[in-house]
Amino acid sequence: MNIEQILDTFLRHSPALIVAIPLLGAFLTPLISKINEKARNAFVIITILATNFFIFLLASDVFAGNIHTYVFGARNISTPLVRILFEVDGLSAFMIIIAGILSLAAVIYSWSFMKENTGLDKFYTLMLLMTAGMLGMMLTGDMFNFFVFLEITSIASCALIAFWTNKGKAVEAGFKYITISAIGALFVLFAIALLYAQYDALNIAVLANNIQYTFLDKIALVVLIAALAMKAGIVPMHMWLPDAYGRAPASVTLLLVGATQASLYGVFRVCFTLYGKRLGTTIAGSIGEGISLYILLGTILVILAIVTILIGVMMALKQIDFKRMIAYAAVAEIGYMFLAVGAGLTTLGTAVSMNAIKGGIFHIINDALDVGLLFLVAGAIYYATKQTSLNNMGGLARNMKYTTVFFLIGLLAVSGMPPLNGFASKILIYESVYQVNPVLSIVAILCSILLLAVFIKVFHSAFLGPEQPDLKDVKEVPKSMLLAMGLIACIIVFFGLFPEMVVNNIVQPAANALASNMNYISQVTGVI
Amino acid sequence: MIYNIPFIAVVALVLIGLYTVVFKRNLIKIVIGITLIESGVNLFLITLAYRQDSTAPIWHGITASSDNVPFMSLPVPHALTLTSIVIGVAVLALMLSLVIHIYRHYGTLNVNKLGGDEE
Amino acid sequence: MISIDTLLETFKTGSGLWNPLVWITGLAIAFLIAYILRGYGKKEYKEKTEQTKSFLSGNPEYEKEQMHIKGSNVYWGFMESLRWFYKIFNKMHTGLVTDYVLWFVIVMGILFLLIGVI
Amino acid sequence: MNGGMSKIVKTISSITFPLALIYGLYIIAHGHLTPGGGFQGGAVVASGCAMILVAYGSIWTMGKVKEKQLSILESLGAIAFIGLAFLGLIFGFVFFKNFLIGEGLIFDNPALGLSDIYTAGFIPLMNFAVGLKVIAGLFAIVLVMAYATTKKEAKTK
Repeated sequence: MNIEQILDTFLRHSPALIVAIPLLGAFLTPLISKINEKARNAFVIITILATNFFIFLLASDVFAGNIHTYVFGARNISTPLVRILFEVDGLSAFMIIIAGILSLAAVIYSWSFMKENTGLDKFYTLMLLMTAGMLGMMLTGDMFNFFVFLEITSIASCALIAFWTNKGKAVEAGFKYITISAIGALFVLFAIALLYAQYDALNIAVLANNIQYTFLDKIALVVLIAALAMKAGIVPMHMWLPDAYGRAPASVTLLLVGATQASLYGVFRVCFTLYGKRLGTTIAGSIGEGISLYILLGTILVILAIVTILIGVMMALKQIDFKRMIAYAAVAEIGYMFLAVGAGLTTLGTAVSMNAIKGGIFHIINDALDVGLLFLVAGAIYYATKQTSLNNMGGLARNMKYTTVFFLIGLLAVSGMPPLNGFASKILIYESVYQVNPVLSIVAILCSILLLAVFIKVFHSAFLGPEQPDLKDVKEVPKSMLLAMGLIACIIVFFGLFPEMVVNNIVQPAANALASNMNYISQVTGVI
Repeated sequence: MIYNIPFIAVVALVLIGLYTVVFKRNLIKIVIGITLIESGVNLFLITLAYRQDSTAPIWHGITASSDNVPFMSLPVPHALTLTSIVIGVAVLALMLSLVIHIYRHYGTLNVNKLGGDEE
Repeated sequence: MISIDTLLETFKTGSGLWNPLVWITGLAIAFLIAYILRGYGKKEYKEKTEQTKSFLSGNPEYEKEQMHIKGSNVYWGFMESLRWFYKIFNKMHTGLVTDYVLWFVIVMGILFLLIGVI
Repeated sequence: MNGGMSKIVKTISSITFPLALIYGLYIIAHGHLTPGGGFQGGAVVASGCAMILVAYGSIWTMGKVKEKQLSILESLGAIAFIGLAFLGLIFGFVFFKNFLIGEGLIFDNPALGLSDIYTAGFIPLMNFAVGLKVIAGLFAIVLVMAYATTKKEAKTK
């Protein structure tokens, strides 16, 4: 076998391997940690690197225009479809790239950040499990499998949030998170059961092909959107998010950002693919006579998004705890994605819609990187000073030069300042949403300015100013943490400087996959 | 009519569970509420599997040619329910261990006395 | 691999365009001009006299460490003028897990009214 | 409570524990033929272990079984499960492929009904892997929980 054949074999099996390698690594970690700590850390990093290799192999092929399917336990898709099936289109490939980058940075960061803790073999096991769950949610083409991966992600992340069990608040945040996610996931299962009862199928493509938009389908749609939006942190169901983000170790928070976006992916998948064939249905009700479903759904998403952006930013402005503040800003950022995709949904089929969806999807990766970088900086400050409240900080820029630079990059990127990546996606959102409704765009820009104000507050009170007496001997954080932050910062600057290349090569296929769902359906069912 | 009773039970279980989670202030009761919702959803899945006069989906090696082929209920929802139960056990164990930790830190199980993380 | 032309392409947003490299060049030129203008400034001020001391409306100057404006004091006026807003939203953010679930049920109900009934 | 319950309870649970063990292992072994399988059988065995735990007290049990050993057993079970799936990739060219069917190695017949236990390819093996994981996992959870609560009592006294 020459190298091309090997790569081809790898490519064919990569959807399964992307989930299987972290899973295998997760269960090998407790055994390997018997050797010594360094071997375990290196093993975990190698596992994630191998996963990333397969992710990029798969993504590069999917972005070239192919849709990959992988049937477990059989060579080909057979009818009737009873097997578990992974289906990877542009959007899934885009999302797994995000998850891959985030998990790599999180694992590198944990090397020094978690060094002083005990029970780290369990920490890394859970981290790899969470990565596997996230990747599974993004890759799967089966509704029930989606639920299983959703639960794997929530259980692993809950245990990680409460990892610092000596802190009461952390345990409490973990309890809140598991309550919320258990209820959300159970309602998702309920909706899946409703769909299964009618169409005798669990595969997303088969369901999407058969869906009729009956009354039960409406209930399923409501439950799916509400539960997944709660997991994505949409206002007014966002309150678990500052608790969980604020109390978790920083590297876990980075992964939680990915988990939140996996739920966001779920919302988009449900709206655009699962109900994609019925988006043109006109509603035959007494009040909304003649409105098409896509306008109704898009309007709902836009309303949720505007509320999310406004409240997220306003609450962020008031926070004093560093990580809680970033968490509220992350809530607002999720709102931007909802806004763009919702606006794209209301004008489905036009050029404006395509630009809006492109902006929304581009913003997903930008938000993950920007907010993730800020969380890592917050973790670095906690590592160096053991403080979380902004009131106890000041003048940190004197001793933590690299961290300050990374924070500045994250600050400018997340608040949409040129020339970083946040600006590139936000200008796409502003301009396309303006054509849908100018008011939406104005609110979005205003809140973006407020977001800048939020982080200027942090920058001023934590990094600038005179040196505080009890922070005199603060040192720069260890190299592995700087490496993780630098990795993300480099990607941010690269995306900021060459946005057109990123949009053309990565975002455009994902937007196409979202806007035209028929390829996704016909790949499995053979119907065109 | 008799075949609709499970569905009524499903709705009742889910609603009782939601009521428990929303209005009860004891952490253990919240956990119980979540398990109630879970049993409701599991009952729903199991009910979907049942067809009138069907037997359990165990293959006895009887081929379709013989006369009295037993009419089986659907096996797929059973598998789904089983998976859901396994996940439920994990969630339950995790929640209870968190409750133990919370009780250690605060000495109370009352939600009102925890909360207040917001300033 | 990626050719240099694809990297330098201008980002088209459908109704406008955006090129970070041109923008950075412009920014660099602006900095250069500012630097040149700065050179024309006065140089003959006297150090360690009244001229370089900060003036705080006649109040005495504290030590540098106490002069730092803490996190909760930044944007004080903004918070004060929007007190009514924060009053409402502080009431909303109770921090109780039961309320979180209640919000979920409420949103599900509203969505059901919007999607299911209409 | 910490020293366990009365002698009667201890004796009876010692007698019934092997029964629970055998019944659970029976359910695991017949998982591919009858209702049941790795999880159900494992839960039965783990409940038997929990009975011993209740009867003898958590401190005594903690002296006999270490939580670390259980967690190693648990990861071994999980590794066996995923390893079998990977073997499917290597020998059957698809992940989770039932590669033992028709190979003449072990469990090589397709399902023949209730009569024959020597069937169903690698599904019995997977049942054993899951069973091992569930026994170790559930017992570890119950053990740690019981132990955690005893420490609390000792501290308050």
